[in-house]
Amino acid sequence: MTLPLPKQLARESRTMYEFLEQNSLFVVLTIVLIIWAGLFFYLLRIDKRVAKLEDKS
Amino acid sequence: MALAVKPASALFQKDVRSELRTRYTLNALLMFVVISISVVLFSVAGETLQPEITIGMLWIVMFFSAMSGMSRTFVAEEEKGTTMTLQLLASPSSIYAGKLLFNLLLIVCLNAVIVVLFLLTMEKFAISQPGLFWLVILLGGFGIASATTIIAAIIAKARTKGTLFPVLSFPILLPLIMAGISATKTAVMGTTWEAAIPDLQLLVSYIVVVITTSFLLFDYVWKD
Amino acid sequence: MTGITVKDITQRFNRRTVLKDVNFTAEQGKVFGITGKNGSGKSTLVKIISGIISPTKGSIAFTRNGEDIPSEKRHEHIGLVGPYLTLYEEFSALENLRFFHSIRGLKYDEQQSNELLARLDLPTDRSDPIAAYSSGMMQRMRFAFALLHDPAFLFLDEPTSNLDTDGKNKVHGIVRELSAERCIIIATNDYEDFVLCDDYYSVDGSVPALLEQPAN
Amino acid sequence: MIKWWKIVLFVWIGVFSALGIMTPIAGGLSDLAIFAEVGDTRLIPVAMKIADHDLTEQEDGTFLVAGEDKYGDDAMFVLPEKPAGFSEAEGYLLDARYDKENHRVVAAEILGDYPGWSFPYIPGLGERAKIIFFHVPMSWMTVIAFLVSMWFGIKYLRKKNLIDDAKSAYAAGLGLLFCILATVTGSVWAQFNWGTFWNWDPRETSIFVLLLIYGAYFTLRSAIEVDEKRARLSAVYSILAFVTVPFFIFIMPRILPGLHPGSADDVNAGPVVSSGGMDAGMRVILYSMLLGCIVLFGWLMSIQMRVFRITQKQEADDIAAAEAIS
Repeated sequence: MTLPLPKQLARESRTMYEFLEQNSLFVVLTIVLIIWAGLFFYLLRIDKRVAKLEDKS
Repeated sequence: MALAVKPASALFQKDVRSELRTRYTLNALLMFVVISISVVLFSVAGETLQPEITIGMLWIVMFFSAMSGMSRTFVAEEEKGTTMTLQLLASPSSIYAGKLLFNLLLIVCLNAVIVVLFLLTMEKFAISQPGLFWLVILLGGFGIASATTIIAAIIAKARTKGTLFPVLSFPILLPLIMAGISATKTAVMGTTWEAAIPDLQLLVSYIVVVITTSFLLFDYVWKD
Repeated sequence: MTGITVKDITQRFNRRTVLKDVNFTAEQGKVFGITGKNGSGKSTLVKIISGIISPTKGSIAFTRNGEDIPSEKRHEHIGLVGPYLTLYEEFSALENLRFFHSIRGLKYDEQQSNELLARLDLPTDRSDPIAAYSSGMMQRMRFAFALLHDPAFLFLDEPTSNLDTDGKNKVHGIVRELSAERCIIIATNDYEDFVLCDDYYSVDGSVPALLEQPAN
Repeated sequence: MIKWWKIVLFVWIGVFSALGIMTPIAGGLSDLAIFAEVGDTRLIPVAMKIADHDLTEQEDGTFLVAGEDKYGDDAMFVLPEKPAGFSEAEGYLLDARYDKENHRVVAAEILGDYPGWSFPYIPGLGERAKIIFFHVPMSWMTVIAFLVSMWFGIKYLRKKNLIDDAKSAYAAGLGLLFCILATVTGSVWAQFNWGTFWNWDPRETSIFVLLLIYGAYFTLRSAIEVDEKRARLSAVYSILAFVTVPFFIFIMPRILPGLHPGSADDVNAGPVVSSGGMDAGMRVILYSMLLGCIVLFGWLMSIQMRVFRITQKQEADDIAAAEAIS
């Protein structure tokens, strides 16, 4: 069995990091994405509660 | 809101006498302090610490001893089943005042023991402004007691009493602890005590604000 | 006039309604009874009246000699006997009484306390903690706790539950003696207590075993 | 049926997010001069307006043109190439640095046409300054949700109506969500701007304390089984937390030195939103986003409350049915 090459992983994340470092606008976009994910997660929770209500009635 | 001095002092005397008779809290607390200080000493293992770190350790020990000591305030009454008896006997504000008095006394003694043990065991721990240092320890203790008294009343009504106490207390106490640590640093390393004035103001206003709010809110916590 | 007016008391507990719109008046000179099956809310009602629980809705007015007593002063005028009241077991009887006296802001008089203990058939010469007392003695200690400050309003919740016939008679004697000048409320399911009452309120509509009256 | 205001809300947040993200950032001569003064040769975006359409070709193949920056300061600009449609163009957005010796703005690249609407260039932030439209409303919402939660807590203590407690709890739940989002977005941004995810800057400490308080609030709620008791004690706790938190949110960050704008050592003085501290356009977008977030908060609250009311009605029916049987 071979483990994933740490070097490769490191390089990959490194380029991603560098990309974000050089293109600041994408940092802002990442942040907007995080906020959307948070709101989506909250929506899912409400959805679950409504589904529970539907099951009952 | 009627606060009578007499009921409060009666409750305070009762608590002191009860504590001296049973010694549940006192013995356990003393051991707690000894144990936590020895853990600090073991981890230091004879090295000389920087004063900042020693101050941090001091406040950690003070915080956690207070956590284990104050939590019993109302839980003890709840366990004995005497809560309703007290509810019948006096107004909520005098109960709060009595318990607050007892906690103030307890924490002042506790902090004095902790600080003396620290001074004895940490040889290189020199204080440049002893007067300010003791004032900060006293105010810090008062602050901890004032905030934790009402939280102790809250947790007495909840299920997981002991573990809940530090969880609820820490966020409320954090402004106090930060100001306290900063003032202690001034007392230990500073050259003038004037540098600690903003911190002292913060400590005093914190105590005033928290005690006033507690008096206003205690009714709702105390009565079912 | 000395008395209590209970108005529209409603108590909800975990969204269940325990008491709904309770209304009654209890006056000095008459013994008022609160009845109902076990778990129907008798004790809750007594606790609400004595101020231990604040009700979800409604109000209670206390009047002494025609004057209203504000809620923060009521604890000075209320005496309560109930199974849920515990005394400080690490203290002796007299120490307990002294604490109750001083927390109410009253002057402690050892002579008076001793007389009260003697009247309730409790030992006056014991200085050991009351933890060692039997349940009957403890019940009598509760009476000492309730009667100590000579309250105008006396609430008795299951007052005879732990007592033998002698004790019961004693309690009944005390109730009769005190009822002339005080407002007494008894919450009970016991027929012998119930016959003392001049008027009653039933929490759930039931009345203690009227059919099982003793032979006499 | 979808109510009109929900569509307005969606469009509102969408439009202002887009405006916030897509508006270019452009500096002027004064921004260039700051870097030139210390010998920093980095390129920054500069908006340039052509003064007269006279183009001079130089020896190295670049073109010299007279113009003014967005603030109206005149300068000579060096363009790397002759752009197509130069004679009609109003101006350009350049990636440029300042040539101190020749007093010229030297562009490395033409990024686009002259932007009619742009944000000012903030040294050290660049495009990252746009975080303000998303991160700051989140942290404000954290505090607003906390206030709302406490408000309904007080209302419960006065009226003893469990609906108020539910409102208080849901407001706190949303507050926790906003708090987590503010913390995460802030720390991601801090990694790229300040080099670490977490610095214990006073404002970071204060949001962390809010997180702890929200955590403690829900721990307390989960530890009490009786509804009325839970409502009462959690209301008391949130009031208690509220009177101590201002020590953090409003006093600590301003008396201690920190990295955030508005800290004690910030020479620009004043918190982020103080007048004069921020570009008018940015302020409009920030406030609009904040307003959008408040409405969104109210909407999510109302959805939760509708679900709660139905649940409560069902439970009441269940209890009534059980009592009817027995």
